[in-house]
Amino acid sequence: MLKARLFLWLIKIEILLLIGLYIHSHFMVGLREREIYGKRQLVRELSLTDMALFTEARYTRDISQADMFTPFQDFPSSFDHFPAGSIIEPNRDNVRGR
Amino acid sequence: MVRIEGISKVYNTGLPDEMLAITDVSLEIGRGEMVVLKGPSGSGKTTLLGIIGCMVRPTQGKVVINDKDVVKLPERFLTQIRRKTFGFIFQHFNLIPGISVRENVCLPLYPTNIPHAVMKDRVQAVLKSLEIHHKINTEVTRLSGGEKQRVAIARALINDPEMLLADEPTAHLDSKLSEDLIVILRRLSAEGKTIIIASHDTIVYDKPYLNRIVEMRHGKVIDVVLREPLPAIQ
Amino acid sequence: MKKHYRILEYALSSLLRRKYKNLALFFIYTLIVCLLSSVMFLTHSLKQEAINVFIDAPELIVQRLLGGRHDLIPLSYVDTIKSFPGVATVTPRFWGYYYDSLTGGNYTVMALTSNASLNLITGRMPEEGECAVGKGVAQARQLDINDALFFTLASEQKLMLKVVGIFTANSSVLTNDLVIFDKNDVIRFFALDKAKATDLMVKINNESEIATVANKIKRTLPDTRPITRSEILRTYENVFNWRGGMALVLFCGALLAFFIFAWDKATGLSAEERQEIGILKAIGWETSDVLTLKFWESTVISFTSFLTGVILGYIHVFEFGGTIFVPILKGWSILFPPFDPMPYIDLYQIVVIFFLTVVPYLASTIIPSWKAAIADPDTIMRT
Amino acid sequence: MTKKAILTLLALAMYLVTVRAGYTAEPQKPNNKDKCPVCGMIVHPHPQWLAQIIFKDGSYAMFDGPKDMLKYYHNMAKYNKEKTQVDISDIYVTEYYTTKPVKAQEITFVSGSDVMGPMGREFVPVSDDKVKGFMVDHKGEKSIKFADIKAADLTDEKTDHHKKGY
Amino acid sequence: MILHPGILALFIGEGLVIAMSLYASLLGVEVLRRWDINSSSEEQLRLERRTYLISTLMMYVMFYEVLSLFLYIYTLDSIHVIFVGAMCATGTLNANDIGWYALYIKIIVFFLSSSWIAINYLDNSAEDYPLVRAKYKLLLLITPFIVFCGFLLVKYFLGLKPDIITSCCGSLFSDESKKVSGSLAGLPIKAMMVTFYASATLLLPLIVLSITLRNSFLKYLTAVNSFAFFFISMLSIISFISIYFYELPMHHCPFDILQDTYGYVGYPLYSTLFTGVFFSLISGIVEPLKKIQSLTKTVERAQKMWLAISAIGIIAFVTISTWPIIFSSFKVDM
Repeated sequence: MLKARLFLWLIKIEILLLIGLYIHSHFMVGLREREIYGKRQLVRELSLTDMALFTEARYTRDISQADMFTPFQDFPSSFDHFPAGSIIEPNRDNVRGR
Repeated sequence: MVRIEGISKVYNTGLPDEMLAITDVSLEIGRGEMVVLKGPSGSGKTTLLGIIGCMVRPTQGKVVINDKDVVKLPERFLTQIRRKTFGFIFQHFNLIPGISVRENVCLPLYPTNIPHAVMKDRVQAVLKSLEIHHKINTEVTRLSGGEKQRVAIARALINDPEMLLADEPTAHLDSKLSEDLIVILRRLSAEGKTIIIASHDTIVYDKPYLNRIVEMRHGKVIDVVLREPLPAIQ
Repeated sequence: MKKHYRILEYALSSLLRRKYKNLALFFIYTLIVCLLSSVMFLTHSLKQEAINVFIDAPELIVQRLLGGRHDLIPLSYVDTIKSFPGVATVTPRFWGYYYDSLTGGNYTVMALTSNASLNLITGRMPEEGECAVGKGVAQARQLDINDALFFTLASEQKLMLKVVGIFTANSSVLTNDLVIFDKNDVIRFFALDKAKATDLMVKINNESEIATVANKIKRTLPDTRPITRSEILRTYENVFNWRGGMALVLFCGALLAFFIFAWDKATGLSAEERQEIGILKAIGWETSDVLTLKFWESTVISFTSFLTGVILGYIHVFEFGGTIFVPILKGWSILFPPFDPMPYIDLYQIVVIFFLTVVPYLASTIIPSWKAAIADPDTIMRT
Repeated sequence: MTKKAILTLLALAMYLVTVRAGYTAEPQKPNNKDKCPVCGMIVHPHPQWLAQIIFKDGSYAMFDGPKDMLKYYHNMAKYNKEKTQVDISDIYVTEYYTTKPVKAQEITFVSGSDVMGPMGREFVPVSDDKVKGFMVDHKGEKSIKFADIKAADLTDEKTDHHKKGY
Repeated sequence: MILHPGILALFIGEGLVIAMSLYASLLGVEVLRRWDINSSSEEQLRLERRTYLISTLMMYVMFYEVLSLFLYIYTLDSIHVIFVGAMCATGTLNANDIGWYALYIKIIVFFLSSSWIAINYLDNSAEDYPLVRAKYKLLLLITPFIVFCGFLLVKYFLGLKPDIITSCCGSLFSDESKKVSGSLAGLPIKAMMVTFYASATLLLPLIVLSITLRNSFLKYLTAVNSFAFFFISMLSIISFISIYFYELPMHHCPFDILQDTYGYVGYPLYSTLFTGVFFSLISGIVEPLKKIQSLTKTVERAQKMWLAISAIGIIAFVTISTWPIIFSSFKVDM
């Protein structure tokens, strides 16, 4: 029953590895807590509201500040700024509701 | 041991290629007998063997094995009977390539809950009795014809069945190996196993120690030659 | 148990017998799981980071809308808002965008709102005539501390600034395209109306009061749009869900193709396999045993691929910064922050990946397995 | 195990000593373990509701909301057998709009509003000048000073709402 | 609609399960119409082989239902952030009434499909397959539930909009809520505790007696009792077990215990309860099958095993729920 034993070992090792990675992730998060603290400080002191992930257009740069009209404004002949714009939904959330 | 009454088997009922394999066959085989089903190919030997071995369900008739009517039994229970009662030796050895002799021989035991240790001992014993114990870890495609045949027999014996069914066992062997095979079967018969061989090879059905020769033609039994069983060899 | 163990053993032999086919299957499967889990890990990590970081975002941002567009807000609103109970401070923000024709990048220009010293900056925060820049800007313009930086919009609107601070690389996700000026510089550079600001930042003491204040602002100043902190957080929650979902839709195509392949592999029962199952059934295997065998075969494939894929996905995202995705996500933005996501993972992610990959695969193998399992045992005798 | 226990005791003893020594009737910051003696809830996740009673010997009791503090105050025999109302130095509650600790006597409590504390309906502490606005914004029913709150009001409140509910 | 990976996974899974159960019942109809155990025709052989497919399909369906129940709640829990006012799965469920029905039906489907597996197991151990017809009729009964459950689930998630303002568990499961859930939470703790422990102490000896004695009445009694125990336990979880886990006297939510913060204790809690109740229920349900001669022995053997599992499940459930009551310093004012 060699193959089955080897296979079960492989599975066990992979599961252990996965658990190891899970622990590693917690460890890393703990280790980088200062970084998060620093970022929170940045957000607080510079009064930031958005991540600098996509700088193609206003509505992708400042997702939470954008309104429903923004996708139309930037470049008339283009519907969108690919790829960022195709992944980011125009922000319905803040406009409606209240 | 096995009683067959008025068995018929039709393949592909209702289809254009409907085929009558055997018609109205009755037969009774007692415990410890050694029987040959003789006849040209297409005469229904294999079908009859399949019916006896619970692999083929007859269209009509009754099959009684160890006092139990098996025709109506669902497949799940047929398999259990088959596993306990029969060992099969096939024309083409039908070993599974890519795995060792040991694994091939053990295969019938895999779906059971027999402990590993018991299984191990049994394989050793069976292979030893067939004198191919030294090849236990060899991959089966590396074996010679005779060795393959022995492994096939070992696999048939691993369940310690009451009955061995062999379908043209000598078809792919030369006469020397065929003789060897017959000797082995003879020995097993002497040990009390019921043996049924389907064959049209003279080497097989000319043997004096056969209890019965059933001759088949066009799906019918045309002749049954009965002989007194010989005393078991010591 | 013994029975399953032994059938597993045989299943492994049987998989090994068709080594190349199954290895190919394993690799494709692993690749798909790896890509899928990378997407999930990356989006979850960014989302989690947004939630952890923007918890300190302003409680309320008040924008003015004019004809549906964002417009400058009069500073006279400050006092109105300040008079509402529960409002601690109201601070005007001055910010905007600057297209740098030299590099083709878009910068975000912000005025300093406080003078606190920061951890994630080398150098210091700027005073009048100085600026602090994000890592991305610094790299694009090849800047170092004390270098001069020139901005121009029109003949009157130009600035020559000294770089006194550069945000550290690990803050890039927030600061990559930022250029921080002093307030007066921003007003001068953008030629802003003295009585107006870009928007107002409102601090509120009690969290339970935010919604009430927002409502009041909306009521008393109908041309404004208040954006609460919880809305910012929810935006990020939604965006990355959408993002994760978007990628999932793309991957669904790939998954489908893969399952069709798997189905094809399983249905196209070769004569050899049929023979093998015939033998097993002839020597005493029952239909359900063969089904168990097939179940183990697919389980072995799917579990090893799933585990390997998830592990590789983790390593890909958190050790190599999602190298595969960068070219896809980058598009034509010049300033794209390097990904160094925090390894936030959630068991839920892994459960979902399991449901998306293993469940459909197992389901797609049921009928083919059954078709194989019902093979007549006597087929081997008849051939 | 025992070693750990001894260490903990030691730390606790030292803590108490320092607390006693450095006693002022200043409002305290809750630590991670401070629990409300009335309901058993850990109080630090709800800083904007925090209420506390500081005793003359420097010990204190933290509550997850003014309602529990009032329950405690009006039934000290049940919750704290060693102390009576006489031993109390100061009572602090957290003002709703400023989220700063304020002495309970200097403030108005509003009941029946739509603002929910961690324990549901609350006596919301609002500074006197903002009571009117609060009553309008949050549909408050009754405003009352600390001294006027009777033990009966605390039980009444619940049945009141039950009557309304069904 | 919210395009969330978890929802997508549920959609795919639900679609597969619906397809599988529909196919299974289609095959089942044919088996019902043509089944003749006494025939040895090829037709009968084909039908017999179909039964393997049907039972395999149902096995997968059952496993899926078990797993997806947890995935469903887990997903609800993880998307609660999107809704204003939601703090856990309850909030997400409240966003749209259908969610609750989908949850109830999912639980029912889980019980039905596992009963089917149990009955199938018994039937397969008798040579004459005495339950074939009953089994496939039951299958035809289960399929609509599965389809309906999938339909509700899809309708529920499609109907969710991110800006729905919902109410959370804090307001639903509070004494002051006007809804049924509120009155559940407002149940007097002491009385509920007495009822809970009384019913547990009644049920456990009953199970033990059922294992040792062959009396049929006892089996029925156990089944009925365990059924009652299920509801009592659910009420107890809302009324007092949950608050001991949260250490919050006003927090009665039955879903928050599934969260990370409480060490996922809800998963073992609910799974032990479900296991315990299911196995004593099913031993009662199969009791009449003892009358069929070919099944008597198997039924008895299976009942013993099932009741033993049930006892273990219920003991584990009671232990888990009692643990914080005894060992935490948290005290509730009764």
